[in-house]
Amino acid sequence: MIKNSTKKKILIPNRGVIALDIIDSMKSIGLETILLHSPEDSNSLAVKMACRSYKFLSSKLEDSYMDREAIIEKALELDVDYIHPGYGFLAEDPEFFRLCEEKNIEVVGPGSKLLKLVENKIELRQIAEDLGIRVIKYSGVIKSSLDFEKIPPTFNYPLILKPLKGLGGKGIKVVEDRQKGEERVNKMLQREWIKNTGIFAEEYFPEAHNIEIPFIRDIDGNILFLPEIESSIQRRFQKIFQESPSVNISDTLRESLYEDSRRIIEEIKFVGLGYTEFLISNGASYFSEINPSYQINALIPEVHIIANFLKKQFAISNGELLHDVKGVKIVKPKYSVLLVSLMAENPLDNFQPSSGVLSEFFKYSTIRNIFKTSLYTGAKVSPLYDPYIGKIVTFAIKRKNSINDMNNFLSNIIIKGIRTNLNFLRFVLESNCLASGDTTINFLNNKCRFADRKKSEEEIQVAASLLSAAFHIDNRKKNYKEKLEHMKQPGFLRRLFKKF
Amino acid sequence: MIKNSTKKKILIPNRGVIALDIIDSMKSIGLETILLHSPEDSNSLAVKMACRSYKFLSSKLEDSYMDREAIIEKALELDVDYIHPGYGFLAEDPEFFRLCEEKNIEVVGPGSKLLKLVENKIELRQIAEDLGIRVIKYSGVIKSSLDFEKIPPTFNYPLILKPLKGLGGKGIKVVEDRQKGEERVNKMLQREWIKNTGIFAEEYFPEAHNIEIPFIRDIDGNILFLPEIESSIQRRFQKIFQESPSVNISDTLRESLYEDSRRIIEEIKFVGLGYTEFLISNGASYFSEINPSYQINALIPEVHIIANFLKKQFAISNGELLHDVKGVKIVKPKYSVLLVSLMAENPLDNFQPSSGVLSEFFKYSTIRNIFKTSLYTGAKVSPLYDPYIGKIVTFAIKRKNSINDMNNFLSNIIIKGIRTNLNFLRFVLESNCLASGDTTINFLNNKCRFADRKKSEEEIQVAASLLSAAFHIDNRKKNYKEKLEHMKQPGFLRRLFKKF
Amino acid sequence: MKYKFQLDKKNFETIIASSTTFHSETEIKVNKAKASILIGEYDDNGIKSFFYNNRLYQVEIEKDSEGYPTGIYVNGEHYSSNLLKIDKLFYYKDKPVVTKKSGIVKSFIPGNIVKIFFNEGDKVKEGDLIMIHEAMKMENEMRAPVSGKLKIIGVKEGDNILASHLLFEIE
Amino acid sequence: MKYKFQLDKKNFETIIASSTTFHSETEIKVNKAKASILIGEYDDNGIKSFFYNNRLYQVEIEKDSEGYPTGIYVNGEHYSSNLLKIDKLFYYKDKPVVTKKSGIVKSFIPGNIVKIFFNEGDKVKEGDLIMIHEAMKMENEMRAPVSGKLKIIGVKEGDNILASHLLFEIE
Repeated sequence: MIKNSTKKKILIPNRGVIALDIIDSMKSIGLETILLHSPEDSNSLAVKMACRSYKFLSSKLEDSYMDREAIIEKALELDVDYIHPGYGFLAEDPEFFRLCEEKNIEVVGPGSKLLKLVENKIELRQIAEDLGIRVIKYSGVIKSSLDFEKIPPTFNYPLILKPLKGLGGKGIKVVEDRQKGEERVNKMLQREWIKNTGIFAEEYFPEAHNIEIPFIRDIDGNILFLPEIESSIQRRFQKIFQESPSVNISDTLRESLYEDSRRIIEEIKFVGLGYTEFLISNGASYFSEINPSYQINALIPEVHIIANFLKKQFAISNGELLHDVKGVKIVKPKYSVLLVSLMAENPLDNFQPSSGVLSEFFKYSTIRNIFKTSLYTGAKVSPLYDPYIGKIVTFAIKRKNSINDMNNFLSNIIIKGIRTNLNFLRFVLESNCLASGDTTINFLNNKCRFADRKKSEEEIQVAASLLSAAFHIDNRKKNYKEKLEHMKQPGFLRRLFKKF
Repeated sequence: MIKNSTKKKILIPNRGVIALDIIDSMKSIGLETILLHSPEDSNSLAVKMACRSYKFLSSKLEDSYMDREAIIEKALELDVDYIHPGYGFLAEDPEFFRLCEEKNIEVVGPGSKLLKLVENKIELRQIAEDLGIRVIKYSGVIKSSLDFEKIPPTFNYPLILKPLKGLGGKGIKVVEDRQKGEERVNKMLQREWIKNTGIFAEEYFPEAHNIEIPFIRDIDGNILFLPEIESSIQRRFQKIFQESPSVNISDTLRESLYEDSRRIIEEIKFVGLGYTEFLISNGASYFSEINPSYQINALIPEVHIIANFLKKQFAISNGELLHDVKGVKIVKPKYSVLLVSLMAENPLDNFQPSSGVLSEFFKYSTIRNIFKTSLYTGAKVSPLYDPYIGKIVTFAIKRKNSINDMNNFLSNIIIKGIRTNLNFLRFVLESNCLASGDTTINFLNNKCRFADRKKSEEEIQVAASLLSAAFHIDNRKKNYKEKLEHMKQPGFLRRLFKKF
Repeated sequence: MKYKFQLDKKNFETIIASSTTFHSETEIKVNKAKASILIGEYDDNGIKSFFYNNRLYQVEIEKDSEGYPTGIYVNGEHYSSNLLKIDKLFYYKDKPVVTKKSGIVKSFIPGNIVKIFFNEGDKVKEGDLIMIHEAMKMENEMRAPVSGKLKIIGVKEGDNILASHLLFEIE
Repeated sequence: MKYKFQLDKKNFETIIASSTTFHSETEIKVNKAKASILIGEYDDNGIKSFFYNNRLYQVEIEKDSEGYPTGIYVNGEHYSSNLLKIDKLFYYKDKPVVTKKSGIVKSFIPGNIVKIFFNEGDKVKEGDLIMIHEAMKMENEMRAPVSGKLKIIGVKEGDNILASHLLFEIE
């Protein structure tokens, strides 16, 4: 069943789950999906699913998924109609968007100007402040330890140091006092990618909640607001567990978050799919930033309204209007939606990333949950890339049931060949402070430490039996091998080992 | 994360997807799931997922999943609280239920008496007729060619011959005229399992639609009706493609179907989950039978109300009442829900069943579809069992989009090692008479014949290139092997073949 | 090298440089048309997928006892083939794609014989229902492919048989 | 046979009939307690799962260079072990589970060195941030496990390194 010819073409210079999502969504609306992938990703599921795929010459990030020129060159050569940058990599890169606009290539996103504005977290907060919106107390740009000393003593420690133009949690550090701060600033400023643009500091609220408001705004200025997402539970500033709605904000606070969001995105004339992000501390909200691209957690609002956000994002960025939204529409949540991030890392060894080939992979999908992953039996988890390997969503009317369903779903997953955070996630799901909704930014540091988990006598005894049983069999094999090699009966040997 | 001890236990003497569904659902409500499986199914996904599992001694059906005594014996030995017979096998067997009731084992289902009544398709129709409900014209029991001759000439051919107590499509035959009918009856009566209970004949409507009404009735007599399912598209009387709601019945007809269903199930005091089945011909409805157990297509109503029907069935059969249903509640469909059956059979070779080991298995799940399957890379599809290996549901507001999503979803599935009906399903989804809703019982015979599909020049040319390329490489390998064996350089040989 | 063969009744001639392994993108000529081919995945069992003009195709090759291709599955679609000629290096005599109807019927899959309607020696007409072979819970009606005399019945009722077991032979 | 070993710091003694292969359900004694064990799945790489009292457990065995078990993953949970004794047939000297802190630090995974904050010869305190090793897009801060003098720095900034490459050594 081959189809192609006069289809419109979309180029996808990305990998992993987001690449799969884009391929699947764009195929289903009749586009020809053309993947650009690194040699390292040659056997990825994305390559299997894409209509066509072209290989970068190198797997180095800067020569593949981050290579603006190479990507645009290929786009022109293949005469594609669109580029979807996906998530991460160049998805929020103003320069990439500028170059595309220069070459009249439609790239899905809010455009270079807006990305440039949003990228500078200090400017953005100034805009918010000018609108009278409370923001987290932040410093000016820090490009030297001198700049750091200029931070007024009114700032309360701990402080959090962020690269001015960082993506995700990369490079972010928390410092306890001024002296540690200076040390850290010096260290950070020795890094090329940080030095040029600089750092800024803001007050750190370990007991705060992290809240995101997903929204879509069309060219006429109509806004669709989706239920807020609480993404407080983070490790190394990576979101591990997210839920929507949050159980930690009142209706009045919720309304003010929507109102603040509306004013900011209208002020900067944001068109497309995005997220406003706030910190909530002692019932007060502080605006922190805007995520201007399709995020991992887009699956949450997708479930709330059972719609495909990549298709919506694509339509909006092509100048279409939101369906039956005039002015501002705020979606009320029907379900408690949970999202966990499956990571290839070993919780038992300080969450060190784990790479390798999947020797086994089983799961069982049922109603009321979705498991998006690039894993398959035989797939290679590469050390070159982010250990993020999948996301799982469950939803139910009651939060309690949603948590229970998620735990049950994870219990049905078997992954071998790499270490994952599966059991860690189950541990989090079973913790009391999650059940009670006491989810704050320091959750994993103070409230729920995996290391603390004690194994039961029974568990250890089972492990002991299994270990000796396995070792016992290996020994029998070894002994037979030796014996038989003496006896020089390879035939017998072969017959024997069929059993094992 | 081991949990057990004082949990209630449920025994599951079944296999495949239904076993997985039961294990998953019952685990999630805190039961300990104990699987009984045949030696043939030792590496099945069900064994991996069940809390505990015990193996039958033999894989012969009558000595395993159909062995009433062995199952009940095990249930007593393990002191289980419940048995869930699942689907097929003993799920509708009055004798099995009677034995369980005798031993005071709670078995999930409507009870032996009711099953006995429903099992006899002639009695059931008499009850319906007494209620003034139109039924398909049917004969009395046929246990000899003499009985067959008694069929009055008022019966219009073609006739359909059914074993009085058959399950699914097994043994059902259509005959064009009286003479063919006699031949066939003689043949059928030579079969042990048919001879004892006999056959009956009914008029056959090739242009009719097959409609099922799923319902749940609790002990207080409250009834929850779900949107009707059209399951007309069948091959060998196996349902291949099903949709809900049907596009072929008017609202007035729909209401009368609900009304007829209500009267029948109230008359026979059905308690539990079931389906009433009707034929629709020229706008008139004819009651045919009741399916008294959880069916493959339960996934459709589950999607309509986003609820787990195994949990509901379990609750009802434990005497709980339907939530917020007083009297009769009829659910209105929000979505066009489609369901296809994935079969291990080769459409290109008269749909002969295909067994073997899955060498590759990829799929990609996204929002708005669910793929339930017992397949995994390395799984064995056994020749001993039904070729049904999975079911896929998609749903969308518009039927058109739902069909498109299904086709797109199937296009992302790769299965190797066995033949499947994937491309056949895609062919059906792309056919015009499906798009126009012209779905009748003879759909696959008259309207949409797979064999007719013509391959494009391009497709054949691609195949030609790939074939010669593959053959070319094999030859090179072969030649090298020969050459090198002469050269006696196994080392070199090994180095060389790393490449392949 | 030059390959001549039939595929779905059409004649093809493909030209591949004899050193080609397709481990890097290479050109192939099909009836004069040019295309690029690259191996996608492969393992000990052989090629699993090819890139053809940058499109990935899942392939499974069917071979006869001598290892010559008799067909190919491309993305699950089957094409029957008949190799005619491989330039100078090899040469095979033509193999017809369809052999003439034989009276020999074998089981295509393991299963059991639930019913036999004739005895050895009986005369049968083409299309007669000879026996019912149940596999994977489906009743497969084994009918006479030709008219003639039932020379051999290779099974009895209740037999559990493996694949390609002789069911009956008509002469 | 009798196996004596430590598991998660606890001592265990298991008894297994020496002929046992666990291909059929067999009894095992663990610290006097009895249990039934049966192999679930296995392949060339060894055992993949066991039934223990009819419960299926996914197992992955960790071994040292000599092939002696140093740990086991059961359903993804890790248990470190230390084999002490195997009745008369074999005998191994004790191996301590935790070796004393060494000053040698190696990479645990392939990646690249994005920053080094010290030079060879520098004095460093335990916990000092010596270098940043980026792998899987995560910055891993390699700190001094002990105080002392930086004897060797095995990498330079920008190096792409494989797993267990020497990063630095403190003496």
